Amino acid sequence: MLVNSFVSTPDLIRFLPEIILTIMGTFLMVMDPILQRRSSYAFGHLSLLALVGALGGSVYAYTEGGCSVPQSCPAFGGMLMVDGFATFFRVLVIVVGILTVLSSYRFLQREDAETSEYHALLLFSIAGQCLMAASNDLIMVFIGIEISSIASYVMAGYLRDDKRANEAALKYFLLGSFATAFFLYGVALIYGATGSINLSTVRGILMGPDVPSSVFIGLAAALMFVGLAFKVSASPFQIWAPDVYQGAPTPVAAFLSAGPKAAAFAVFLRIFMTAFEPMSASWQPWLFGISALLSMVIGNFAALLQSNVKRMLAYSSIAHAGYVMVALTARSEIGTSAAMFYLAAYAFMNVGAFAVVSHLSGKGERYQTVDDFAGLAQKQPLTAALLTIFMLSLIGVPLTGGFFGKFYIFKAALESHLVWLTVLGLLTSAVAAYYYLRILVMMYMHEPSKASSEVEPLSLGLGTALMIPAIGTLFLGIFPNWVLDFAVKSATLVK
Amino acid sequence: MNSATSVRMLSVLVVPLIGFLAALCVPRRRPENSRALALTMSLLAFLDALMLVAQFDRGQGGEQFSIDIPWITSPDIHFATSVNGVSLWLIVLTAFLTPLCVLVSWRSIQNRAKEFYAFLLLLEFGLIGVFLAQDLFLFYVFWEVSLVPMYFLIGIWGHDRRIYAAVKFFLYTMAGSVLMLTAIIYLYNQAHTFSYPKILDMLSRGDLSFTSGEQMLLFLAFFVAFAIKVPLFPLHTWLPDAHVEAPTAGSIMLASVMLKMGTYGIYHFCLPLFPRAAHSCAPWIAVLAIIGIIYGALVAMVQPNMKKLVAYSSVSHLGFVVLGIFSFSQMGLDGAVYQMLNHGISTGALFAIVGLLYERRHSLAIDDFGGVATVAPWLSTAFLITTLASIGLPLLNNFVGEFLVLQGTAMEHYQWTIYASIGVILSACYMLWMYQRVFYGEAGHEVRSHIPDLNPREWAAVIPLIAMMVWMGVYSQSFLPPVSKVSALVLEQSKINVTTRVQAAPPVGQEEHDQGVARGRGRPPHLSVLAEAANAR
Amino acid sequence: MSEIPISWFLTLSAILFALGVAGFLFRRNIITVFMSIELMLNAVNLSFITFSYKLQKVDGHLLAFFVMVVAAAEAAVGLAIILTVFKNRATLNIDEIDSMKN
Amino acid sequence: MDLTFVVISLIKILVVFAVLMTTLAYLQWVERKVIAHIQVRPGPYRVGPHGLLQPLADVIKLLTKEDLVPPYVNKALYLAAPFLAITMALLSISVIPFGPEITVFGHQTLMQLTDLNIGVLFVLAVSSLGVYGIALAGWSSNNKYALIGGLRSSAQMISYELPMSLAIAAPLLISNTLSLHDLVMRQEGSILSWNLLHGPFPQIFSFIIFLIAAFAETNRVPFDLPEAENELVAGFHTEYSSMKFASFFMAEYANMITVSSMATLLFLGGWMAPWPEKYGSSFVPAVIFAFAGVVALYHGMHAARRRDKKTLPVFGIIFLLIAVVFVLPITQIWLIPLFWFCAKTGAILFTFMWVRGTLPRFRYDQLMGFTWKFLFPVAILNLLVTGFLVAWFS
Amino acid sequence: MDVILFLIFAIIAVVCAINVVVQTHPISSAISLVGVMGSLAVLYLLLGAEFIAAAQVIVYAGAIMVLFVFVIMLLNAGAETKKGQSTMALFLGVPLLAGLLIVMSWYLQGWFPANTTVHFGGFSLPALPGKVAESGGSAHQVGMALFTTYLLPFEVTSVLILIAILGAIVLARKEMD
Repeated sequence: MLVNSFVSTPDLIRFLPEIILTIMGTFLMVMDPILQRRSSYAFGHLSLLALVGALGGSVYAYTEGGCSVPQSCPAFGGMLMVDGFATFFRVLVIVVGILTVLSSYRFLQREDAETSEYHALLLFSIAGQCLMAASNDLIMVFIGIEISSIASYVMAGYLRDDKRANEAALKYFLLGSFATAFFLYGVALIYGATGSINLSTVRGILMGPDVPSSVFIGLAAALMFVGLAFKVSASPFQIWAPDVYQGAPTPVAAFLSAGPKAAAFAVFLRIFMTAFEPMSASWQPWLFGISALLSMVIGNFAALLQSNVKRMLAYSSIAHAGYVMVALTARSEIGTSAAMFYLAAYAFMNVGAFAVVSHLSGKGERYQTVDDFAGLAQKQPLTAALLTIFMLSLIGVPLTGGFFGKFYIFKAALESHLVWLTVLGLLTSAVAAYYYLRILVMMYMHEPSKASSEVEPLSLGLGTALMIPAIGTLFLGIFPNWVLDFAVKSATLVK
Repeated sequence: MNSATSVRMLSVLVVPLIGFLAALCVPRRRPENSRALALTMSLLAFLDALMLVAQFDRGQGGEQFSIDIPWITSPDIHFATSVNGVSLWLIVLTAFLTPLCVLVSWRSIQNRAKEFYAFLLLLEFGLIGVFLAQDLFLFYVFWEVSLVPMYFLIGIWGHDRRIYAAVKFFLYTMAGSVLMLTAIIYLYNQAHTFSYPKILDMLSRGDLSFTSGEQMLLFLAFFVAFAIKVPLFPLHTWLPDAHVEAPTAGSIMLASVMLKMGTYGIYHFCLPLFPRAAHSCAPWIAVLAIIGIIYGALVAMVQPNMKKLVAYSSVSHLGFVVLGIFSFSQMGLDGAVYQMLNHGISTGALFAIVGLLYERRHSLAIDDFGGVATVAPWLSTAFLITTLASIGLPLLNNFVGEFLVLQGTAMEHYQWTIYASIGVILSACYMLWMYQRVFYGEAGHEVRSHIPDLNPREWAAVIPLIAMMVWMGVYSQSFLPPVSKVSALVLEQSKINVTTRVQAAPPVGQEEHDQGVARGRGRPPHLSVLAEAANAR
Repeated sequence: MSEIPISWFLTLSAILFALGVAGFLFRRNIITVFMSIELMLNAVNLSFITFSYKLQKVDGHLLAFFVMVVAAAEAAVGLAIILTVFKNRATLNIDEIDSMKN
Repeated sequence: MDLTFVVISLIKILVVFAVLMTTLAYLQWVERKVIAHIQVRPGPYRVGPHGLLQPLADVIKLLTKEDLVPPYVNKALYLAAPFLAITMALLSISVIPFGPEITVFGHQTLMQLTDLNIGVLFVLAVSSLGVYGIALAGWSSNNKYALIGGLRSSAQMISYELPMSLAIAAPLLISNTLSLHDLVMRQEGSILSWNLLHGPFPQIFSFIIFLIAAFAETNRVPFDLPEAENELVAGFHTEYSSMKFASFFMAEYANMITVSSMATLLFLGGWMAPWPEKYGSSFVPAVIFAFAGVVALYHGMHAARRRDKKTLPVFGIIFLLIAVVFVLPITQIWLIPLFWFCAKTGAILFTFMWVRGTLPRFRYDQLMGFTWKFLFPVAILNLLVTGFLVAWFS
Repeated sequence: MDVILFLIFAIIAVVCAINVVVQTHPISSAISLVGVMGSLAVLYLLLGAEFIAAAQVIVYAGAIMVLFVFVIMLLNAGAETKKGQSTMALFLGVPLLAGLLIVMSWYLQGWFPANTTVHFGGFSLPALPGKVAESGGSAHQVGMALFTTYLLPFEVTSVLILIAILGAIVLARKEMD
């Protein structure tokens, strides 16, 4: 073998989850003709296996890679930073992936679209997101974003004969690429200003004696902000989200609203809390604060008007991006850990909610309106109860992860004296209660609709895909300690 | 208190929770099992509550049975609970009413009984939690937890406009509580603890202080949340809807206990935490309370719907409570607390009996009744006693509370009392008028054929309530001493700024007022006298 | 006079980027919109190369190289998406692709 | 900037251009002749001796024909397409070295218009731009045959570019340079040091892949689907006539020359002789031309060849004169490398014609399947093995 | 000389870029974009980036844009019919963009004063071991960086391309089985 001083065994260990996912993704592609004949579920089983393996891999990378001590875990010459922060987000996106696979079994069977490519793309996309979580270099960030995005574009349009799916893929693709261009221009300016694209180095330069013009850095940061805000669907760059989430196949929409978003926020935190932190005091609160406010207001108020549940969840997802933005506005380690915690809670509740929509919507995803939920509680009390948990969590009722996350975010915001943002944010979240309640109203207080009468019994996969987030949501709400401690501990980013 | 008793105290909280979880597991096909389970568990909880009373040291008003278990470390959140003289009675009230609610709903709830009783028990859990919590975060958690089952109780088992009412109820409360949450977080960021006793301690030692602007905003944030729940005059619009549309059990719990969460919050949190702001807002709040009293009574008078009438009477009665609290006098505070309990019992009974009527006639419109007394004399009697209690007839419970409130207020602001008294008179008008229209006169065909008298199960539900009305009206001393200890403490805690208020107070009342404060510290000698006087009447 | 200020290159890059943005915003044909994105990426690459010159480091070239590779990958997927859209709707006008507004 | 440099460059450009244009014209003649002889017929024979002036006649014919512009075409692109095609085809010649560095009138200069140190990439870049000419021609004609021809052609060219690039990459790994001049210099020695046979892994497979891909890139039989007359009415240039048609024609031949030269440079040691000079390689051209001259004279004298009585002796004398030039030391230095270069390129060009004369055409799906399912994997495998062995032995 | 070269190709680039935006027919836009790319390649050469210049032509002009042209031909899409229907956007957007551009250029002039200049051949890096000094952007320099410092991105990019291939196949395959 070639011995290269730029790759060492620890490097490879720290890169383990991505390696596992990529290998399995490729394997799935190659095995397509063989497995197709045996069992239609084989792809799903294999990708579950890979995801569980990657989960183990990330934990292993954290514990055995010598990464539990902060600031001692760079890999590939500082390209990656496999610290607790990275591990947190890696685990998060992988769990989202597991849930997506579980909720895809029935969906793919129903739509008669079981192929290895779906799973391969999912695995690749998650690998990209893991990479984003661990990147400490803008080029890796960029490539991670692209891996995740390109796979997601295709997944959004996976049902090729579905008009809405095409449209979703197209819009996602066009606006995603547009955003990437902005991000890249920001990277270029950072490179020009500091001569480096390594976040730690950039930070060092910004703190050092030869500080470049702050307008320049601010401009670069603003451009990167635009790019990333697109990816997390924060206002005013949220326009794509409703169409994409509505049009994409529901399990994919669930995935898109949780995985890439979490990873993009990881990047957000890394860039703005590591690299720009020394210079961001003057502009960051404005940049993020206004975006947070707009996201919360637009997301929540627009969601009020929706009759399509997926579209409503899309707007709500914009609003939730706004809440996380509030945490970012706080510019503190508490804020960072709050954002991390919130994203974990959000991933659970949102994926769970989408999974129920997928369950209800039936072949061809016919039933997607709020009215279709009518009487679900009478036909399937368990499904309804689980959706209730997710909805309550999305509203932010105590004893759910959503509440504690929100609480923690606004606590961080108040600590940074963002009183107006907190008050407005919490008021919009009270507004949000209305549209989430509509679904509960429909489920519990109306007679069964055609959709809920026709709904098939919960399959094992989907049932698991609902139980895990439900338990996770409650767990995060009642015993947030463990996750929170980890988040707080790893929120000390590379400094 | 030793820790064993403290932990046992928790059983009053845990039993309903276990009941809730157990109810979820009962098969849907056998609603009778759910009912039996709910009854058993709620009775168990009531027994626990009684044990609590037995073990409560009444000579000591402060917090007892304290439990403090760390829950979340990083924002320092504890599972901290304890009981004081006021929350004790509110817990007992809750535990007392829940089995009655089960009884009242026995027949009327046939549809999805399993969920109904589960939610009822969850509601009990949340309500008891609210009164137990000593950690602000925990308090908020229970505050919101109690919201959800009530939302479902109204929304699923309510009347025609139930969905509108349920959503309105939820959103109103939610809007208020987010403000409270902001204030709680702000408080934490200043004090670095959620523990209510610790915060009070820091405030008294001066380790923690707020600028007057801060204090005012925080006070308002808390107060608005509580005022919505009470509900105080302009924020009351959700209440008639919710009460009218809720099923009987929901109405009972809502009127009797949930509204008390608001007044309890004001009493227990707003005053001690932000005395200065409370004092400076007091006149405005009193005005709102008085408007509420009179407005509620006037609107009640013209209601064609029994439940709506009772609902508006609640607005009116709760006005007294708020007025009492903001009188800042020992008697006023005592009366307010006592009035909370009274209102819980008597309005609960009103709703229960109205519910029984509805069960029979399937209508709430006063016009659909008439002459009920001839066909159902016992029912009528029970309703009469309740009506009289609600009006504030001496020897029945409301009289004591109203008297104390008016007396306490009069010691501070004579005018307030005058206006408030109008409410008392009006309440007699609308209640008696309603009674007359419903129970007297010619019994129509519908009434004759559809309204039987009380059956044993209903007796079991009504008798305890009436017994309580009489007991509380005749011998308030069994309840008041711990309350007045706590009130004295609250007065003490909100005293710091009394001196500032004194300067603004009219010179005439100053001496009396000072005396009142002085007495408030110890066991007020005049109080038993008053109470006895009340009993004697 | 045989030396060019570095800012000229950067300004050119900014102009091209802005034109790309303008194309993205004002054009209605999906393919043209996509081409505007490519124009933006080209502008970015010019910046990378210029900064590389200014810093006398080769990193910028690498960045530009990766951008190109990514652009190629994006083009493959993007055009495939455009094909599926066209197959289902027979239009390339972005305004006519709005089945989901409600 | 050095004035002499400019002058020399201009001269070189002129020379190369003139020679190239002539070659293009005569390549056509050669092809017709070769095909004809394969098919056992004489080929062009009327215009000039042995039809030698046929290209001239063709040029005159094309120039004087009416230049049709059909009414429905997209005019700008229709006009630009042939121009693009020919430009791109000629552009890549500029970096092809025909020989080593020589000294002319005291000025050192390369036998090459310019030596880029990314010469190989330049050729690839320019040839990849050649697609536009064909694609645009097909599209702008507004004719379904042309469109399909253009589409097929673009698809084919894009597809075959991949195995071609991979096949190019393998010898580059061995030579470790991208400059075409250096590339040849590293193959100095004998036939055994050519990339075809040299190195840890002789590039025979690369060479074959390259040749196959080259056939496709230049749209030659058996890959001439885009202009299949019996299917597509000549494909992308259906609507073109006169000089515009000629431009496409010339572009095709120029591309043939380019790929042949590339094959020579990459695999066959460029202008290097197959064996070292000390074993007399520098006399090979003289011997060949002398032999040819003698044969021509002999036949010219022969009575049976009455028709060639006037031409063959002339050719014999010319050949002999060339043989003399090849032994003159002054000219030998730069003519010998040129000879070897032309000989190798010519051999490959002959292969092109030979194949055209013998092989049938592919079906379109076979053609695409062939590259993606066979050529491309083989090329990758070849590159991997080469890379591995190069790394192993270095 | 350099300045003239720069100006020529910069103007070509800008004119072509404007053409990309204003042409109604996608194929005209595509050809104009090829023009931009070509002139940028020349500018890269001016900046000493030989390898990137070649890659620009091969990858962008030779592969990506051919793909575009190919798709335009395949769909045989006509010119845009409704053009700039949102006049509001035009009236607001164009001045806004122009304004931003002017501000940005003004800042750029400020940040990079006229004494930081470019001249042909001015980009040189220390010679690599065993090599004569060459332009900094030669294939050699880029290659060395690519396989040492940038090894990880390089390898990961291969995954990206794999995804792109897979994605294109998923979307463009004849039928789902």
